[in-house]
Amino acid sequence: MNDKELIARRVAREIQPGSLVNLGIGLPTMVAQYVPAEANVFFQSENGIIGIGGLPDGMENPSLSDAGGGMIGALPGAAAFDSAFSFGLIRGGHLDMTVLGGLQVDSQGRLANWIIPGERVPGMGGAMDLVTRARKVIVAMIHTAKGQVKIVDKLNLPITSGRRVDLIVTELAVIKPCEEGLILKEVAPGVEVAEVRAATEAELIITEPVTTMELE
Amino acid sequence: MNDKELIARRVAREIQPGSLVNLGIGLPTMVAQYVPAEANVFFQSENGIIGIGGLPDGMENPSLSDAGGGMIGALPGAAAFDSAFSFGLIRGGHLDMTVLGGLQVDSQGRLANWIIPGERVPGMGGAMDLVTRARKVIVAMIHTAKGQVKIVDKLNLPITSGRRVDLIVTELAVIKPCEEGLILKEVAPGVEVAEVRAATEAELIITEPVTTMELE
Amino acid sequence: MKKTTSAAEAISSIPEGATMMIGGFMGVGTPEHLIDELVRQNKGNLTLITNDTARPGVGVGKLIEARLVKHVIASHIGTNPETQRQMIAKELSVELVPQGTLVEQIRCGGFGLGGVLTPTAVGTLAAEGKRSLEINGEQYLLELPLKADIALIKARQCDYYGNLQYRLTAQNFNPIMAMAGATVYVEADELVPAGCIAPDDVHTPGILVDYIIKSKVMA
Amino acid sequence: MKKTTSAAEAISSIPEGATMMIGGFMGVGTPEHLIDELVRQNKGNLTLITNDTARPGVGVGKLIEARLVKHVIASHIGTNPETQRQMIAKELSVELVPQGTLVEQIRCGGFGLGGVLTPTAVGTLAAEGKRSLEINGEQYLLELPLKADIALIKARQCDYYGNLQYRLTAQNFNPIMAMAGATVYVEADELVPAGCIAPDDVHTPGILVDYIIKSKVMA
Repeated sequence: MNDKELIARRVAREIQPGSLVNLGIGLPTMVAQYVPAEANVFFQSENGIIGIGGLPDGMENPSLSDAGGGMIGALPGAAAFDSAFSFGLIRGGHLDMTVLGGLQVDSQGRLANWIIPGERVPGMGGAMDLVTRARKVIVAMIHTAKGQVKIVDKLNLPITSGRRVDLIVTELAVIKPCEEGLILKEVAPGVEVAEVRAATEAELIITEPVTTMELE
Repeated sequence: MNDKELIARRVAREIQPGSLVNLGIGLPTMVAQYVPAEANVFFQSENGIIGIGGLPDGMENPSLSDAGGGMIGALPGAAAFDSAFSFGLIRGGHLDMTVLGGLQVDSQGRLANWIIPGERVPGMGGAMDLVTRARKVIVAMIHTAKGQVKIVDKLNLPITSGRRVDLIVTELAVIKPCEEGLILKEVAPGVEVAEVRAATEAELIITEPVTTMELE
Repeated sequence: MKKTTSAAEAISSIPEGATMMIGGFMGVGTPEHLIDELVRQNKGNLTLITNDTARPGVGVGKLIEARLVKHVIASHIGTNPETQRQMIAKELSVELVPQGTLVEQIRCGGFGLGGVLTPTAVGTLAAEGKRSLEINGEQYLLELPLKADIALIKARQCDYYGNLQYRLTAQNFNPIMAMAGATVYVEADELVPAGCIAPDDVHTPGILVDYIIKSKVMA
Repeated sequence: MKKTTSAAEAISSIPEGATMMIGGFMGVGTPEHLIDELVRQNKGNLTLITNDTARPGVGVGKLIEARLVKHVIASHIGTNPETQRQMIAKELSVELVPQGTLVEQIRCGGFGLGGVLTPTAVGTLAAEGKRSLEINGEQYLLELPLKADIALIKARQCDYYGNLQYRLTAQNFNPIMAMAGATVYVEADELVPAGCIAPDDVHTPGILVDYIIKSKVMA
């Protein structure tokens, strides 16, 4: 199991049956494949659909895509809508969960994931709306970037939202930001707490025994 | 031809081919029957439809009504929508004309038509949005109310909107409010200017020869 | 899959004194069966947000007649003399709001917006107590969000997931209210399998619907 | 009835330097034929309001490549390296707006609203220069309306009156932009007689459409 699969599998366990979930482009998209069909989870894509499903070979439709512009399929009972309604769902608190990638998260649980000033300016797309108003925000990311810490004491990249995210899932650990700081809840199988701390700049608080991630 | 028919016929002549028009409940609704079908006028009802048409006997549908709750028919090419969109059309300047009844109009061309404090409080319904933002507002009303003047110097009823209406059509006259006041443009067949003035409290300005209403 | 329920059971879960949005325009597009149940179960002290109070014996007019409503926010009450009577007798308080403003306020509540600026009602009685802002030399009223504990919605079709389609002018306030009610009850004329309403024809996604009740209309 | 026209004729009526809204999300739901004509006729100096700048060779990405755009208002430009390059070289100015805010600003423009309050982007770089208001203890940004001289829209079906239906996720910004453009050009895959799109299935009423152009897709 590679790092991304591990993260995706762990995030999948956070998803409640019957809930409405938005998965960001890249790693977060992988989460869907580890959510059992019988959980009846509804996947939304902010470009305008609820009910993303598998795409049978050769059945691509140029008018059916995800937020990255990739071709997708849809389930019976899917609903399509415009961007105003789509962000009404997100901003209005109707979206149960969003899973997004991150560039940095700080000790207050604030996320930066939309710009590296002077270097890369992709834009926020839907991320600011998602982080500000999804009911639950999970950051799914590789713990460090080429040796650089990403879970930092203070952000040096511009924030995506002032809102504290609800959970950080990496290939090393599950971390829960809260009022007091970042609580280390779980480590990946075979990973020591010291290893996680070494890869993390922000202080990690331990309040209860740290458990090992369950992945199935 | 009774007074209401005369008013409706004269208002109908103001309607441009292909335009989008909202007719208020009561007298204004009568206007539609004097607009020729070949003018391709689209009638909107603010409860959510463009394309009101004749209703064949026995074809009533309880889900198809006008803003007064009366059963209506629809033409091929009609479009139905929700109230947010309907008022987006009105407020957004997409509605070419509205025809409304009036309780009073003053010398500045401001309309009062939604409340008689302490006596009758029906509410404004869609009238404030319509008067504020339809491209052209026509007030279609009987010139006086049981001997009481309705075209007054100063309103003693609460205004519907601060916006000056574009035209007043009564069974006696066609009056155009403008910066300088109320301009008397036309009189009904057989009606003298003096008669109109006697039935009007506000000053009526005459800038060009007053003509006789054309009704066919 | 959503669970359908009876009107009686659905309404029994609603507390007295709830703030309730009810779809419909002069009774068209109103969930009559649910309203009959509110009357039968005598759920009182309601705050009602709705376009109009219809007529006696029709739509939300029945709630007014049964004296179940203590406060109503609406754009028009002129077609129901009983509303006027209770208002004058101070048995019922009435807040009149322009129709286009009312629907935007409900939309703000459901769409997570803090308010909206409208040119409608500037300088009128309906502007009283409201904050006014100037934008590019024009005056606007700041209108605040409306939310509700309960939204009662009427739809033509409802599939197994709760996806809804409305019919013609029976749509009116229903789709916007489905966004703004914390708990959403839909009364539908016809229940159909998932897939019967194509994705492009869904007016309200089922994810917003909490309870499904079959209307008395045969389909 | 509306008059259909050719893409060449339609685009020839657009002045250089126009402010233009173009529908689409990563090229999906974008009127490609009209864009090709803008490039062929070399209509420059455009201000472009659109969700994203797609990819080189796709959708509005072609306008960027052809250097026809001087200013773009969008939520995302990360998938088009040419946009980034021109921005860094200061050949193109870019205004980045959160997607949910962008669509509400366009909606305000088309729906006659003076602005809208959103919690999104409070305290971020994207709040710079924007007015902030506190409502019931929460901070919101006041976002102002966006309008355009021209809206270029892509639809699946268009009837003789210009009534439109969009397809699946090709809907995105199109219906809102159809409200906010002073002149609206629609490129449709299929032209159908009036009555073929039932009233409840019309996404954009034809009254908003000025010009109809048949897309290159066979239908």
